[in-house]
Amino acid sequence: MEEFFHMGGYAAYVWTSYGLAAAVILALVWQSLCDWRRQSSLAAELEKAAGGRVRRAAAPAREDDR
Amino acid sequence: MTTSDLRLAAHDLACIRGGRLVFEGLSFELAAGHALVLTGANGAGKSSLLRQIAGLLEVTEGRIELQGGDPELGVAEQAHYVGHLDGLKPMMSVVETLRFWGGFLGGPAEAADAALDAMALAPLADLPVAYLSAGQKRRLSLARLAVAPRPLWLLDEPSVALDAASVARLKDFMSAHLAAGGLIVAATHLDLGLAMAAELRLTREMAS
Amino acid sequence: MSLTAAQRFHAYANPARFMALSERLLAPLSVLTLLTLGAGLWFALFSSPPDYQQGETVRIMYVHVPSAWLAMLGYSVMALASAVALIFRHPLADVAAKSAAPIGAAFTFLALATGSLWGKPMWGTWWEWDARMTSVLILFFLYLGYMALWATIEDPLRAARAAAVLALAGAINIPVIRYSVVWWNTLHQPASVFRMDGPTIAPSMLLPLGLMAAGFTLLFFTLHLVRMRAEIMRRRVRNLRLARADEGGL
Amino acid sequence: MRRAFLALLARDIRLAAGMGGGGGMAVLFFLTVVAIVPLGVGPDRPVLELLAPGMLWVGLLLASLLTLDRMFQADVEDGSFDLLSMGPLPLELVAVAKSLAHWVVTGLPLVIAAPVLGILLNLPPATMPYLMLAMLVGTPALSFIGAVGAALTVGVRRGGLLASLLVLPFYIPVLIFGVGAVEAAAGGFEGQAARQALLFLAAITLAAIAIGPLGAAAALRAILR
Repeated sequence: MEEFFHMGGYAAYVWTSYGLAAAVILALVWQSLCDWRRQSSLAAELEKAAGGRVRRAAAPAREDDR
Repeated sequence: MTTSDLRLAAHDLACIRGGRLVFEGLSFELAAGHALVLTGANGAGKSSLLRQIAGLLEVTEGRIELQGGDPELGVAEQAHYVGHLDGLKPMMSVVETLRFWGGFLGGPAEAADAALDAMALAPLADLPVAYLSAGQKRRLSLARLAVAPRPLWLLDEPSVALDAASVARLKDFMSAHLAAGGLIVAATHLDLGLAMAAELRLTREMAS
Repeated sequence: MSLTAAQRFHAYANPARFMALSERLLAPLSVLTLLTLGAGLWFALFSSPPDYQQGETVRIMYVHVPSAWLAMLGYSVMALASAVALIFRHPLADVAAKSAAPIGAAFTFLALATGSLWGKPMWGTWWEWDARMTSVLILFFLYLGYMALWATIEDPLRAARAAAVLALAGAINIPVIRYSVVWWNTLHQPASVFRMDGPTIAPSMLLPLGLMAAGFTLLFFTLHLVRMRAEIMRRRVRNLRLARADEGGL
Repeated sequence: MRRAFLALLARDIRLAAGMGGGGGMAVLFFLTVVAIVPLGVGPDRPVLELLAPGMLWVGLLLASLLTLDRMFQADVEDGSFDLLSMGPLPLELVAVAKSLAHWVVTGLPLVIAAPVLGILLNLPPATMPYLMLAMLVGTPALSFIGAVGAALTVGVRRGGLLASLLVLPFYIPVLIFGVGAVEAAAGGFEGQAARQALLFLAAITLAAIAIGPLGAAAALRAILR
């Protein structure tokens, strides 16, 4: 086991690589999910406040693509 | 604020802009609870006079003083100014804008909410300024008058871009300020129907 | 079958349909991603031999190469979506292009950083200005510039148009990266790590590398879906707010 | 007064760090400029090592110049500045808040980005702490000296270019001692020479913090009234 973590003397390089990859990927996942949650709760809040009167305007992107 | 004995006085004012004499020999006095409405043709110097009182433009000659005010403070620090430019940042929300100016001008923390109500901005509170129409932006710049109490209001065409309902609200807002002992100097073409208003007519002839 | 191809194309572009479809796809895609990445990691760290020349450092390859692959894939997705957005006015295309950029940028950064960590023990230097590394660095800047452009223009429709043009102009860099090793022999150090380009790879390494590449690719598309959904929501929020401003009087 | 100062500082940082603000852009510019050097002079490692301290500092100066012109101009254009000048803060302190905000959103990120660029330019790792320390000490001077240039060119069209011309000569001492500190460290004179350069750099920064806001406020008064 110790040999495994030792990585043939290159432990610092190998484990930094994997650690960095894990950190970047986790940060990306976390940020994406947070953004999704924030935007969808904002949208729900605004939709509730609008009470369905502005359904037309609530459609995302362009209207002419319908 | 004890505004009962406040008095805005201008003595023998002159204004030169870009080498051109805009006006000279201008004097007036304004007592607490009163408004002064500036009228006159374009270029007669209404905006220049307001900016001079606000300390934003050099007073070429004469002097302006606010008698009975805080002796520690200049006229500008006891005045609110609403000019042609709105001074708004598109990415800040309505309520953030009011909170910032409240904090910067030293107003009480709850004043931002009162300011929202004063110009009926509460439904727009969390919208970024970028989304507002011209009239809504104007209402926001006017709401700034309420974030920190200052006795003297200097308003340059405050009713521009406002609809009838907002103009009525502005009149109430201004009347309430006067009733509380404030002073208003406003340049406007619109009859604001203020009870305690005098008119100061600026003409080109004053320059000759 | 009365729909033309273009109409059908646009029917799938309908955000509501996209939201429904992506919601159903997301759970199985996430599970598949986790399984593939887990298996890939197992083989990469435990169940593969060290390289006879590079020793244990070869294990860096299993994150480095898939990252570099995603850097290119991300840009390709972005450029392709930008082209579709410009030509067909496809409503989802600019959402797809915008959402791909941060993921691509993150993996480009990872490719550069892990490359650096691999280069130090192998070449004795953190960084070498060879053609491949330089062009990947330029790719990184392109991603950042693309995101900066999106952030600067407030109106999403105008921002999409400008960003699409930028993405397409920058797409030239993709073949440059691919063939940089061939084209700029003068700059390139022959003893570089990138001999991976050749077919000289042991089967024992091919399995973990393949699994990791597949896992990273799945991760890319999972994240891409999540970000696209968030972006669509962001636009819905924007529209709702604009509607609110309309209602709030003049 | 402290509340007003903090409110202004927070607002400026938020505006600059947010959408389209100059902060991220300055770092990106810094990265690009420095990354272009090896393409121009060739990837020869000893040459790059020799050029690294100078190039890093020049890149830093250019990047912080780039964002300078918006310091007062943005507020003057939209009328915020009229209101700021009527507030409880004297213009000198407004200038301090704005310079400080400029440093936080451009100077500080540039210092953090510098070691990465050091690697790209083959700067020896041992000199990296000196590089960062020198930049940390030197960058506030750039913002505070720059404030004077930004104030002088307020209301001028294409003021950014003019501000750069006015300010660059005053950046030269920072450049000389900044590069000096890094080179002394790289040359193995960690102790005496590097410390001397750092002390000079600190003196320049202190002087800039003391004089810059006075100059900026005087310029703003003269031009805007």
